[in-house]
Amino acid sequence: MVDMLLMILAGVGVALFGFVLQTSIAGVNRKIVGRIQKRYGPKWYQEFLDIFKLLSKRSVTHGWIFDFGVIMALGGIIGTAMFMPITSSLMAFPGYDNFFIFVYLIAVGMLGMAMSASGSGNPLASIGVMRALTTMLAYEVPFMIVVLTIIKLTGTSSLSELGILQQAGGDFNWFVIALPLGGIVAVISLMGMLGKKPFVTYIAPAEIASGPMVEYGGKQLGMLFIMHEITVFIEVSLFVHLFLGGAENILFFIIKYFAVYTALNIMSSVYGRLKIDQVVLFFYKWPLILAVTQAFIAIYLGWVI
Amino acid sequence: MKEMKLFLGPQHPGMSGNASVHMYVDGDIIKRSYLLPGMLHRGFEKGMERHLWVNNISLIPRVCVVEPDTNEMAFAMAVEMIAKLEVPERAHYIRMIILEFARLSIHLMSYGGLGGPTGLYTLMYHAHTDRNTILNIFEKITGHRVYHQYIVPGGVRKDLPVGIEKDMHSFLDDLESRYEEYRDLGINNLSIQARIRDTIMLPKEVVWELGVTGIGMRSAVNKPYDLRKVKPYARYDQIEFDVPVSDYSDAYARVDCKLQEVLQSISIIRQCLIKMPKGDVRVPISKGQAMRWTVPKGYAYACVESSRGEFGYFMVSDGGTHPYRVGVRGASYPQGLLGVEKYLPGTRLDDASLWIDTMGVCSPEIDR
Amino acid sequence: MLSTKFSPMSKEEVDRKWWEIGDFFRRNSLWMLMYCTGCCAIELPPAMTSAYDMERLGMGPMATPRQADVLLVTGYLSLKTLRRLIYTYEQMSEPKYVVGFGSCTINGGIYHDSHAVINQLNKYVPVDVFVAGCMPNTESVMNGFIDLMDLIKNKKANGWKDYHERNDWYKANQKAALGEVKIHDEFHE
Amino acid sequence: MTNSMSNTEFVTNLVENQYKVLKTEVLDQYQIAFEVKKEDVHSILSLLKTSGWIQLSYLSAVDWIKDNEFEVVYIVFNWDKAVHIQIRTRLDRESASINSVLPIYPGCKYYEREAHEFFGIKFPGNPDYEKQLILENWDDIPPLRKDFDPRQYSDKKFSHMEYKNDFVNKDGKVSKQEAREKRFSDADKLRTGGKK
Amino acid sequence: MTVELLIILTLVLGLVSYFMGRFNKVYGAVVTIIASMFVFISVGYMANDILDGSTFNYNAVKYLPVFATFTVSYLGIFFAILVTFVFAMVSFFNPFFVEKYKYPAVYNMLYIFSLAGVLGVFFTDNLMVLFFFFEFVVWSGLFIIPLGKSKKAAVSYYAFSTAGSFALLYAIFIMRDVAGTYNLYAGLASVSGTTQGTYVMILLSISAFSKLGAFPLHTWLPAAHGNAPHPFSPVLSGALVKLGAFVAILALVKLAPVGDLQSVFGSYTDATFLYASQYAVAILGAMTIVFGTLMAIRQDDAKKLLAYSSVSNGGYILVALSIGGSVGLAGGLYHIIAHALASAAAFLAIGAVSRVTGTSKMSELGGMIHKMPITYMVYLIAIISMAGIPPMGGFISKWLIFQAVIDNGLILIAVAVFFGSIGSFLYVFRPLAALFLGQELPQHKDKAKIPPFFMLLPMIILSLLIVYTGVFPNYILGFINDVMAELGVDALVIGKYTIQGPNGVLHPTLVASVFGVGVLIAFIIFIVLKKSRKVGLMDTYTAGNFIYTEELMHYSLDFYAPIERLYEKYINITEDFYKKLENKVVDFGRMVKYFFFTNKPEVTVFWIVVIIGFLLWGDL
Repeated sequence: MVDMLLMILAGVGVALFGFVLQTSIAGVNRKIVGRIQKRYGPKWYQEFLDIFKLLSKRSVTHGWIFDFGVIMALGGIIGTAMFMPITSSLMAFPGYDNFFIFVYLIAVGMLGMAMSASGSGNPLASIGVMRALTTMLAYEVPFMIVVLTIIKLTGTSSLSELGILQQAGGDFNWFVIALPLGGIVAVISLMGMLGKKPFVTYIAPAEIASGPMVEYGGKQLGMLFIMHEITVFIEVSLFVHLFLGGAENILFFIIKYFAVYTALNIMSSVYGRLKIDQVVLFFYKWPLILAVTQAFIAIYLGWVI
Repeated sequence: MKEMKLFLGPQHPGMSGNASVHMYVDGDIIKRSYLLPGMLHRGFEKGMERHLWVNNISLIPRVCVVEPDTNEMAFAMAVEMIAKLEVPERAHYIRMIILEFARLSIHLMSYGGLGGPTGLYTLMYHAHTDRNTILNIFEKITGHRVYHQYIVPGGVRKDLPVGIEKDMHSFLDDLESRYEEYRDLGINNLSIQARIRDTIMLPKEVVWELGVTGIGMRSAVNKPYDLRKVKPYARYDQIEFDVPVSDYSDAYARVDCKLQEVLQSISIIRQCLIKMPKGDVRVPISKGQAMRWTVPKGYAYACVESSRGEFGYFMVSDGGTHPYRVGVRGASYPQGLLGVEKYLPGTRLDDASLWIDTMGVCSPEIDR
Repeated sequence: MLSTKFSPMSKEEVDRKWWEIGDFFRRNSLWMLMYCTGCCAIELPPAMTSAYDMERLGMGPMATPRQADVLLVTGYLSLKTLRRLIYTYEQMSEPKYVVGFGSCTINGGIYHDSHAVINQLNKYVPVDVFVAGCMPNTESVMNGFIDLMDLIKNKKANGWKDYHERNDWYKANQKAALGEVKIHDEFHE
Repeated sequence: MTNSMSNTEFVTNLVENQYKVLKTEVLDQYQIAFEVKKEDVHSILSLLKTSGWIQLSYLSAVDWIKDNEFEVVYIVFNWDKAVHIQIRTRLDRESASINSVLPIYPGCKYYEREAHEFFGIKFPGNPDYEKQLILENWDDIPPLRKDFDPRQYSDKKFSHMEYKNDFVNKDGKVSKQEAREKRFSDADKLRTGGKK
Repeated sequence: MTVELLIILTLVLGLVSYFMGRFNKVYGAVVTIIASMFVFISVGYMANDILDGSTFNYNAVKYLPVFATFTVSYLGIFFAILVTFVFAMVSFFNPFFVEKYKYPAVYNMLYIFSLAGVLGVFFTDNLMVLFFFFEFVVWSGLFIIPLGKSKKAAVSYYAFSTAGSFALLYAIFIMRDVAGTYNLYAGLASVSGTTQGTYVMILLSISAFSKLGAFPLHTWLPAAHGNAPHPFSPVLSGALVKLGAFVAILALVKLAPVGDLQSVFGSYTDATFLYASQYAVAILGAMTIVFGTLMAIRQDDAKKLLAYSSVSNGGYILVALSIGGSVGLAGGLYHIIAHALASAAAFLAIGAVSRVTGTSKMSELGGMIHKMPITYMVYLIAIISMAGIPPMGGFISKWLIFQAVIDNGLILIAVAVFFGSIGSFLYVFRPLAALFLGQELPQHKDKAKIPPFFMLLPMIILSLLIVYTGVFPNYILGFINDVMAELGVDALVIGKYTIQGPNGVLHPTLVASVFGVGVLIAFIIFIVLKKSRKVGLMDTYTAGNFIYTEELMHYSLDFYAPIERLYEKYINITEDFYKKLENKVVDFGRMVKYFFFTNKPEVTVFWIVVIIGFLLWGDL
């Protein structure tokens, strides 16, 4: 029982670590993107200021589902983050860091947010949710096919074990290199997952006035910001563990994490936003073909670099 | 219920300016839509009747905030037409420089504005950086960043400051050198092309039906229908420049024409700087103190090629100290009101703000 | 911070302390509402972009009133806009601040005798900071924001409280100028 | 531009040969104005449209209150011949009404709506010219008529700024009220150009 | 009590309910509750006894003809307990809906008759008896469905069911031919692995497909489910469709798969291959998933949407059963449970809404949550399970199915499976957003209220069970292991709380409790912060404009318009095919009528005599 409590405390610690890490890195990234846009950019801790400011405001609510959805969203995401291994040996619940738990438990958070947004009674929010779900339909399938390849090749779906397997193969024996087509697909899918342009159709301020977020203010928005930061932490960490060889120690983890997130941010800062059906068509064209090709040559032909 | 109602503006990030598009949407297709204008109505036409001729000089740039100089020019031309004034040669060239800088400024702004609806904020930041340089040049010439009150009936307010040519040249060279970069970042970007290619069409028939002018028309009819060419004012007949045209009237063609006009404007300014003679820059419009200026009886309609098309002032004078009636033809009036009602329906919701943006709908000149 | 050793702090004091902490966050992260009510909005892009880079102060544009902290009334307000402005202001979550731009919001400016434009903004909504000028330079715009931050720091940016306390007065003024604030017509079913 | 004079001549011939024109005014080589009777407006506009003046640039009105008349102005433009043509006609002020030119120029829809809103001229044939467009809940006579005084309206509806400190006159000899009245009378003087 | 007695008693209760219903509609409906509860409890006792190793002979036959033999197998118990439970839960809804039918007494009787038929199918070991009860269920359904909205739906249901029944009949004849007996197990064992076995498998598959609504025999299902009376839709979807799964297990597990690909391709690669028949069924299952998902996304009627989701979930069951193995089969069986519970709960929730509003069209509803919060929660839990999200039962089964798919490296099947899994998220969310959330529409504001207790009770029980299956699946998995042992498949490795898949370990209890901890933390954050101000639903962001009509602010029609547009041209292929087929049949009928049934009776008589003479030629 005490063991269990300690593990859960450790899990909360992981979630908190993820939040702090991602929020700081997001602040730094805002500065980097600012430099691309020929300006200074905000302070590196601006994201913290924003979140705490939002939490300090007096907000409005549109009924109990509006609040309940937010709680469910944040709760689901915190719960998901608690399973996340930080390095290949440091995690709260060893042995249970199954890939599918992340993919599906994250969906609880999404569902909570979608519910809450629709519960606000604003059609723009519902449109935003519709677009978010449609985008999810687009990027998830190619990504899952790539992960299927990895799991089929290694015989495990535990993130930490996958990390250890990659590290055991020597330097840079990462799946992003071993499965180059799959690596490309994973990067593109990750951009979709993180809601980076050109795939961020669901926030689209100019079309639907920031979509699902349209009715949020104050603490609900603050909690959704926290949720967003932890979601990004989960998704980027998934990529690091699955494709970049996990992490031997916490420093490597932070470096890899920072590199992935910054690279994606820089890429996305020179793209515009596609339309939602263009996103779906895009993902079901090249990434899916590449992912299936990769899976075939890796599983049936055994060609792995 | 078959439809839901969505709004684009006035308080909406996708709407440039304070106007509202009411859209009835089924799924994501707009079924009916109306523009609700009037949020920027200030009673300009009434106000001008109540101001002296000289006071109107400070009033008219405020008609359209994004492009004050064309207002000044059209007003000045209308007064000059009624009063039959001959403007000094140098003033014509200075006016052209100012107008072309204004055109550069607004083309940069609206090209950067393409970044808003499509989410390419980097483009917006870059374009606004360059526009800010233009505003600084304006500040050096006129003392104001936005409302210059520089082109006045009878010429321009004062001569160009000494050494401003250097600033202008360095800015123009800089802009020209980064022109290709702008194209690569904006309309050559595949993610932007996916949004503006083969969509948001403005075919020829629609152009004639609505009475759209400017780039919208030129990109559809493939003829150089530019007032600077068709009925040259100032000294545009002595300057060599091309009018970019196209016959495939999608949003891409319009943005492309806009970008090509940037190059033309750069060339016009350079030619003006070379050809500009020395001399006076202003003649008084009538005798006596400025407060007692009068303009003879008459009607005039003066129009200028603004960035969005024909921008005209209809002016009636009864020979007094005030204009008797001034009417403003906003360049985006046709596509803004009738176009939104008739041709925005059928568009996707995603494209609505891009539609407004690439058609060049500017609400202050609709409302006045 | 909370020294409860000898004299426990009263509830008011604790609230005040929390409020001060909140103020620190609020003034360093002012989100403004993208509502271009008039022509002074044209000087906002330079303030936002590279020339002055508002984001250094933690300010940024926001899409909807629920998310925003600062309402920028950029210039003259026609009656039509005022209706929507009041509606938008009431939708914002508290604490909220208003910055009035240009002489038009102070006394009507160049449109003081127009039939469509109101003369004095702070009769209808409480204004915390005015930025004078027609149009105000970008420098003065930025200065106005810094002033607002100082006001928040000194707890003087209390317009939103005033709107609660003197709500009847504001409502009466609105009614006098506008008739009804929320109109029904063919555009608004 | 050798043939541009012939453009205006062409227009003059075109219109004057077929219709009785009250007054022709050649403003410059690119602009010409015809004053015609109300009945001829539509046929002249149809003629011009078939002759290439396909763009309606502007439509508005002028309030000649002394003659108790409105003057409606149509400005059409031909991009190939580059002549702006003003067609002006006078209407009785009390029952100002002229048929819409919607069948000829579809683009006139909102111009007519606006002219009705600001002058009160009726445009039968335009389906919804009577709806309010720019103004909202307007409760006075149409504002662009000459007998409408916007200052009066503004003073009635919108309170003006009350200055706590009187910056005009600090010693208190002249009250605020007097100072304001003096300013107004000065302004009135200016408005009439100094002539009493 | 023996199975025989149970069936007879059920049939008698059906007649009782009919006469009771003639006397008083509500009392007749109450009899259905008593009857189905009685059957469920009896089956439960039976299951308990069997698990304890009782020696009581349930199979004895006293009153029925001799050939009607029964065998209580684990598989039969598994299905029977699930299906009777769904029947029992749904029966609570019957009294509240009797007003809406033209013939309430008939409805009640047929409801119980179909229950009896289902029992017969699951417990008999005689092929002809199986066929008889199979038809019994079909005919009961045939007469119930037109009591709802559409008569055409019943015709289409009958057409496809008849196709399935005839396929079953031919399979029975082949087995009888080979084995020489009508015994189910002997028949299946005798043909397994032979050429006749292939035919039997195909025919049984057709039967299973038609009952399960799998591609390409799926078109009847949405029409029937969507148009059936509100309380019968959950039975159709949660219980009767599972007959198809039962037949599918007979065809896919009891019969050895055919077409050895490993020996053909195995030498070229290290990868392992399944049998060709497994691939074929899995691909059809995958197509079912994709078709069901795409069609469900398009629907406007919430019940039709759920019906298509049943199609899609039937695809999952087929994929799992065709892959087989301990993980696949366990996943399939668990998915049968999870889907039965979830779809019954979801249908009941929609039914509860339709009862007060009179419609189940999403474009006409909105904001029901404000008056029916418990119904909303029931639906929410059901769809979380349907979308396969922890901590609900659907996650366990989908996890197992994913493990099986990945372990066998079925890439294209995986595309469909993942697509269906995310797609289910899309379509189940739609009723949630359009029907329960969004603006509260004025026309339903007064009518909507919390349903009566006896309607809430089954919904709440179902919801709790859905949560239970998601948090503590191991007891049920233990039972499934027994079933699989009977079917001759290796058991799934389960610990006290954990499930061991080929690629990893799942600890559902841990997942659920960690999720709970997360929600608790979020709740604490929420509660310590400043209280929010409550505003109305119409006080929303409208870009500063004013709007007063709720309907104009409610996004419900064409919800997924952008994605629908991508495939709407291609989606109706099967419908078009059947429409063409129907036209051909009608044409043929006209031709027959033209030739044979003319105005002159003597011609008709002549042809009848000729045909009878032709048929009797050999025998005379």
